[in-house]
Amino acid sequence: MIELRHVAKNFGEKVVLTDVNATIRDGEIFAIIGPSGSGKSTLLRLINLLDTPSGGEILLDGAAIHAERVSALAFRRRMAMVFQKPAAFNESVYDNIAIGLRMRHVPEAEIREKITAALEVIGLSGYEMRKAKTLSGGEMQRVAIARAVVTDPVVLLLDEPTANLDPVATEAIEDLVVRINREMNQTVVLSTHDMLQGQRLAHRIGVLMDGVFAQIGTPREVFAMPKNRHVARFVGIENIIEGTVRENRDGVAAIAAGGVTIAAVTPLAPGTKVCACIKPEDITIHLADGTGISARNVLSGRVTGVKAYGPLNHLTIDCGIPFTALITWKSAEDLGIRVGKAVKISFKASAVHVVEE
Amino acid sequence: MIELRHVAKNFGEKVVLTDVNATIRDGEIFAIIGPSGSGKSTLLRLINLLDTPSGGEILLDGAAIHAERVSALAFRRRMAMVFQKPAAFNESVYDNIAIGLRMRHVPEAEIREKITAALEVIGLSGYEMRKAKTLSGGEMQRVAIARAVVTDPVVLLLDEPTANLDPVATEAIEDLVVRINREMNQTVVLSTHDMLQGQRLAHRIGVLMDGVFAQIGTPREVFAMPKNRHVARFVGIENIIEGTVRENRDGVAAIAAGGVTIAAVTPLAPGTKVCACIKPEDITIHLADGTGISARNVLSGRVTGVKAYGPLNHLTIDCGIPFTALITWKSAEDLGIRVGKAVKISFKASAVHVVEE
Amino acid sequence: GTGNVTPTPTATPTEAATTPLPTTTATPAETQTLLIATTTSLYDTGLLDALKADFEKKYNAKVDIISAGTGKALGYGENGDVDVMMVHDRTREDAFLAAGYGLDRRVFAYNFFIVVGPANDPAGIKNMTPEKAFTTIREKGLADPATVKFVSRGDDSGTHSKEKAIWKSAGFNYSKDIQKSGDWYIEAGTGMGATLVMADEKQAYTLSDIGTYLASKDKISLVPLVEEGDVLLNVYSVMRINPAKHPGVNVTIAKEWTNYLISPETQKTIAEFGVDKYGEPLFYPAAGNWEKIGVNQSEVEEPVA
Amino acid sequence: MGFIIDGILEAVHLIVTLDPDVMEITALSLAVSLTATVIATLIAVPFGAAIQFNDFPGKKVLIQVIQTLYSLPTVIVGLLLFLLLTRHGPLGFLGILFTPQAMILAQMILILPIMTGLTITALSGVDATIRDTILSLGATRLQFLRHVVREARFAILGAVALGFGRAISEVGAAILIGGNIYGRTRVLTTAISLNTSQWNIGSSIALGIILLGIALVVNTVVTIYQQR
Amino acid sequence: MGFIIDGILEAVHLIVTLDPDVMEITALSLAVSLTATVIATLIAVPFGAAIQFNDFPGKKVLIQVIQTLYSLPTVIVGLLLFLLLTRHGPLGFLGILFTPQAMILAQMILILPIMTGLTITALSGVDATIRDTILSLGATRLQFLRHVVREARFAILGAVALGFGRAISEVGAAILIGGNIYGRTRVLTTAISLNTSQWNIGSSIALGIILLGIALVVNTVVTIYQQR
Ligand SMILES: Nc1ncnc2c1ncn2[C@@H]1O[C@H](COP(=O)(O)OP(=O)(O)OP(=O)(O)O)[C@@H](O)[C@H]1O
Ligand SMILES: Nc1ncnc2c1ncn2[C@@H]1O[C@H](COP(=O)(O)OP(=O)(O)OP(=O)(O)O)[C@@H](O)[C@H]1O
Ligand SMILES: [Mg+2]
Ligand SMILES: [Mg+2]
Repeated sequence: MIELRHVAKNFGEKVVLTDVNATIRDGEIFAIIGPSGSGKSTLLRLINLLDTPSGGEILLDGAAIHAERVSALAFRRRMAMVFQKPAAFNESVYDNIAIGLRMRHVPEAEIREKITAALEVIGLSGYEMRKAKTLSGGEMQRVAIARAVVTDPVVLLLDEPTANLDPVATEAIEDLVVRINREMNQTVVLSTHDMLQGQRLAHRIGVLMDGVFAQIGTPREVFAMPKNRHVARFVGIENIIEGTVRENRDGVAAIAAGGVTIAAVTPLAPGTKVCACIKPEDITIHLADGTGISARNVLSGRVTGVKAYGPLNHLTIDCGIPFTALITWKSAEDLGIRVGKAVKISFKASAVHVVEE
Repeated sequence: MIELRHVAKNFGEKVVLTDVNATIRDGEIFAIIGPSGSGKSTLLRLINLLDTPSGGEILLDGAAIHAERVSALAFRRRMAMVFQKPAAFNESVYDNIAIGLRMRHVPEAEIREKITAALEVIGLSGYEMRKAKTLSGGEMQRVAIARAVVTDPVVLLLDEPTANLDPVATEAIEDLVVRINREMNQTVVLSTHDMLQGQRLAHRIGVLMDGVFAQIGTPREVFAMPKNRHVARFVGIENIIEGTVRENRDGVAAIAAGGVTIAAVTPLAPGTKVCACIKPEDITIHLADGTGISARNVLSGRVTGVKAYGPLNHLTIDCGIPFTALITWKSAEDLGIRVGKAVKISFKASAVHVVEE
Repeated sequence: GTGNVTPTPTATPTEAATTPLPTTTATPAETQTLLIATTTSLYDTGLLDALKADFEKKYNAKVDIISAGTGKALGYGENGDVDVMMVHDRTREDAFLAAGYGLDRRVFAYNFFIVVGPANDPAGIKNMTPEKAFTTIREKGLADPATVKFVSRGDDSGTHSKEKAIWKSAGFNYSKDIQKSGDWYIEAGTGMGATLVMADEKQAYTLSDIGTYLASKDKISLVPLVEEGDVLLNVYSVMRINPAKHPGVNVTIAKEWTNYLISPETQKTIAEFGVDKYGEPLFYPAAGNWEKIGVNQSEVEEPVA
Repeated sequence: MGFIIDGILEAVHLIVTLDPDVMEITALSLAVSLTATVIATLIAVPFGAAIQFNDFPGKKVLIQVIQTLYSLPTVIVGLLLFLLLTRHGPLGFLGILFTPQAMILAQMILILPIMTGLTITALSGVDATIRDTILSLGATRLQFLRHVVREARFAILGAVALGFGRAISEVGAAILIGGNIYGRTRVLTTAISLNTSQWNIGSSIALGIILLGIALVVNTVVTIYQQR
Repeated sequence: MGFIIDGILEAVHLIVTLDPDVMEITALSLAVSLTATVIATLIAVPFGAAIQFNDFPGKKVLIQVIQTLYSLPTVIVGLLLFLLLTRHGPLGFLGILFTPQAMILAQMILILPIMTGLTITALSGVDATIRDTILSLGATRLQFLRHVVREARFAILGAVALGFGRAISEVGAAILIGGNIYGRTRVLTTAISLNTSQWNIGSSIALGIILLGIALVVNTVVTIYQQR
């Protein structure tokens, strides 16, 4: 168990972390997400004892790892870290992966076995004798992961482990992480800027912003129920509408926002200034003459933009206030969506996540 | 215009590029995608004259840049490159961005102006005096982009420019790339492993595989009509079904594949061995008792897996052969999808993209 | 070479560390080592190497020779780091003895310094007395420093002491009239060989001991111009280090070396040394010449007890 | 140990009284060795860069030879140069034997291999991606050199410090080529050597302290410059 | 120039005839300087690493002082060590004056600052991420040192080559501390110095060539070892 207690860190004038608190449970995959420069790498480095907090403490199984007169080595040997910019030793791939094991005096036969297996998993079998310095970005990232994983750490720290990988290689690494987490019960702390990766892998996600965890929760909680508009914005909720609760009947509130009124499930009392967050994929598009829509909220608007978004189409619709919606290409085709088209949008009151401003 | 003619590159024994051919048009955004280690960085480095091809030639506006007795400098000064692992000079951020301009003897006042503007765009205003070596991964990547962009190159080469960036920062960089491409008519060649980025940004995409461009085309072409099963697999088409054309009536073929028969639009004659590619988002899910489905292909099956996939749900369905489908969370909820549920899947004959084996 | 005892650091580290400077307490059967500090000009003639082999055989000893400038050699002696000193600077030897560092000085050989210069002898000093020659060089040098120059050892060596003595004897105040008196007087501050080379390069005059001059004669174009004169006498003596000041110095063998040098056979060897190579002897034996040298007979002929 | 204290006292005395002889030889030492170091730097850095950044047959052998020349004894440098500069030598017409100019030449030759070798080492420590970045930004040859040297500045300045140290502390060539002529080519090391041969240990140590003092000043100036 | 040809011919002759005197002083040179270099390396590398990888007040000053000691004249080293080792000096009881052991000590002291300083420079060239990676992989102090030195091996071996070069080519300390005693403490440089003072230029150059020859051999062996 890793406990972060009021962890603070500044580099001279530059304050990076102010008050980071979290408990990362044994066997958990914990993802840290947050904007570039928010301190994800810094936090991982602090856990790995590569830097010292300016304040607070970090406990590994109850022991404060940065306490004086404590050997960093014993703690470090229980962890392994993959750096955001993995460094290659000026040696062969084999020797690069072997380093941690050799430090632990693992017999060479066992090392060979482990490395062969690891190279297999990361898809680089046959690369043993290549000079690591000449590897491609993605290849080196995978070697770094292998280098960390072969030491069988209790805690695995991964700093943007798949930043340089294509989807196929990413999947292989994610499978590896999930497998070692399941089979060996390793705790994994990873930072990522890939929201989908956080969603796919993590048991819990911490959103690092402005020096603190703005929110910690399951992927579902973080992505569907962000704690504030910053988190909402960051996790990709594009419809964030400022307004005021006008009335509230049995937990269903009417929120007035820039000319439109939105029905939402929330206990907040009338008069409260709020933000209504609606995920684009929760918005249904109907042709303007469509009838019999069951959703509480139905607004009329006009399509102002259509963009490809992987398997989906990303629409912007002006309904007095702008909305964005995601629909499948097929639906878009069926509905004959194009810029200028008049449409109705609908979403359920329960799809509106309301946060106090 | 950049012409790649039979470009080959090997490092000693290791053959990376064998026969790369492409014409990148002026003012085009050309994305190179391909598996890790396929040679994307190598190709960009060749264009930037940082390495010499083992064979073939590269022409910039008709002139062979690697020809002997040709000054690399003149060509290089018309390009700028952002490296996959951006290197920071041991200087301030300001000086890092200024280097290319100073090499061109741009007056210091103009440099200051440009840098201020560039820092604004990449969201790092006020970072001028920071030591570049202490920047976070994403910050450095943005500084590297600024460093390249301020020199107003005719050709901008970007090697995985947003690999270390969160979605918000990525959007800012993408906007920047699109803008300079539109406004200054800069040619942009970028490598990316982010399929969505390729789709969002590129006018055309080249899929680099096994030393050649396996396919070059618009995003639509590449993602909807991959040239072969490898490309199909790489661009994320998960349903790739091997089979044989049984009959073909007016361009609609019946393909026999592992017990099921799939109707597909293709001119291929009976007896041809083919792969049928169906994008997961083109598959519609119906409850087993649904009726009146208009699609040509309707198969019965059972849900074997449900995974979160950003705004969508990713289903695996066993219909004798396995299929994967993407549906919105809402639909999944509406349909009460869960593992074990019996469903029908349907897809149009036109949604099946058939490639010869 | 001797070649019989050649300790290398790897071969005999312990021996060297434990018995670095064999002492008088050593058993007679054991090979003793005598450490001599000598002035460079004496060493460079090769005389000592010639004597050493014979002595080593006769006395079952090993002789180690350190050659250094007179000042440095005396320094080693003062510190008691050697057993025997062999120098040629009577004034400083006297001071050394007076201070109690040395004992039993014996003169074993002598020869003469010479004034050498360019063959065309621009100052015209050939066959003058040393004092006259020096005075002339100074005069002409002051008048025309481009053609007449004098290179001085300038290093407080025995030779330099002798040069100063000649200036003094010619009536000059060395530090006032000579040093820094003009471009004609060049204070080299180096060894004899280098000084001769410099004088040759600059076509200048200089004072040299005969041995070094003969050794470098074929490499330079300078010729001897003044060879006669009492003041040019160059007396080589040997003394041992006072064990009272420095307990531990090798007394027995130091005495044996001294006595060996003044023994008639060795004196004969000295008289003949260099004849085969240079056609003339490099040294005159001190034996029988004590009057000429101007010392007591005992200092030349009486063996050390 | 008395000598050391004597030496320190004498050094202090020589310095505070601005002893003219000592001032003169100190100034000459500084002038000769600084000049030699500057010239050697101007040659060694481009030369080292040319070796490091070009591939040519015999490159490894050349580096090997340069490293071997680290062992070049100063006396040998002095001798060879003497043979060139002597009246009858090929460069005798220059007439610079026993002048400070010749000493500069000697020290420069002496430290060239070291400075070239250390430049190669320094530049080889610059990351390949930094080199590529400089090229990619459109550097001319000279700009490339400037920026790559700038990145390796700590190590290059180390090389310069070492070259200077070797130049100002060497004595073999200085004495052979300069002649240790009082008032003309006597520098600190030759004076130390002379004093030592005269067994003026105190003076030797005093001059040694002064030598280290000016080395400290030079190093400090260089370091301050480097950190600007 | 005749001297140079003479020197080369004499060197060849001395080598092919295996002249016992020359063999002996060559062997001693090699033994003394190699030993001094090995000991200095064993001290300088950990010491340099300790300075480079620890932050403490006065660190910059210490590095400055080490760089200043690059200028330490060999004669001064010789003198100071003489004062220690002379019969009545603090270490006189060791009785190692005028022995190869003392020469080893002198050369080691002489090259320690250079090797420490260059080690610091070499290690400062190792990327911070490599250092972090080594630590992160669970290195003990010693393992950290080993790996970081391994990464900087090119520069560290350059430092060793330089230390060896300085040791084997120095003469001031060797002559003061060793005494240039024939058959006992005569090494190549003191022999060269003696020959030069006797103006046996051919022999000096011959010995210089032999010295460079063994330096080449040593460097080649080290390089081959490095590339394994
Ligand atoms: N100097 C070199 N020597 C040997 N092999 C090399 C060298 N440089 C690159 N390679 C190999 O060439 C292949 C292509 O490398 P490149 O960096 O171009 O790949 P990439 O497509 O950019 O991959 P990634 O997506 O992982 O960055 C890789 O397998 C790499 O290991
Ligand atoms: N040594 C340092 N000195 C000064 N500032 C630093 C230092 N190290 C990091 N920073 C700053 O601290 C902040 C956090 O850096 P960190 O690398 O932890 O960010 P991150 O969340 O990992 O960002 P990214 O997603 O871009 O990798 C950044 O603004 C960075 O510039
Ligand atoms: Mg980071
Ligand atoms: Mg790449």
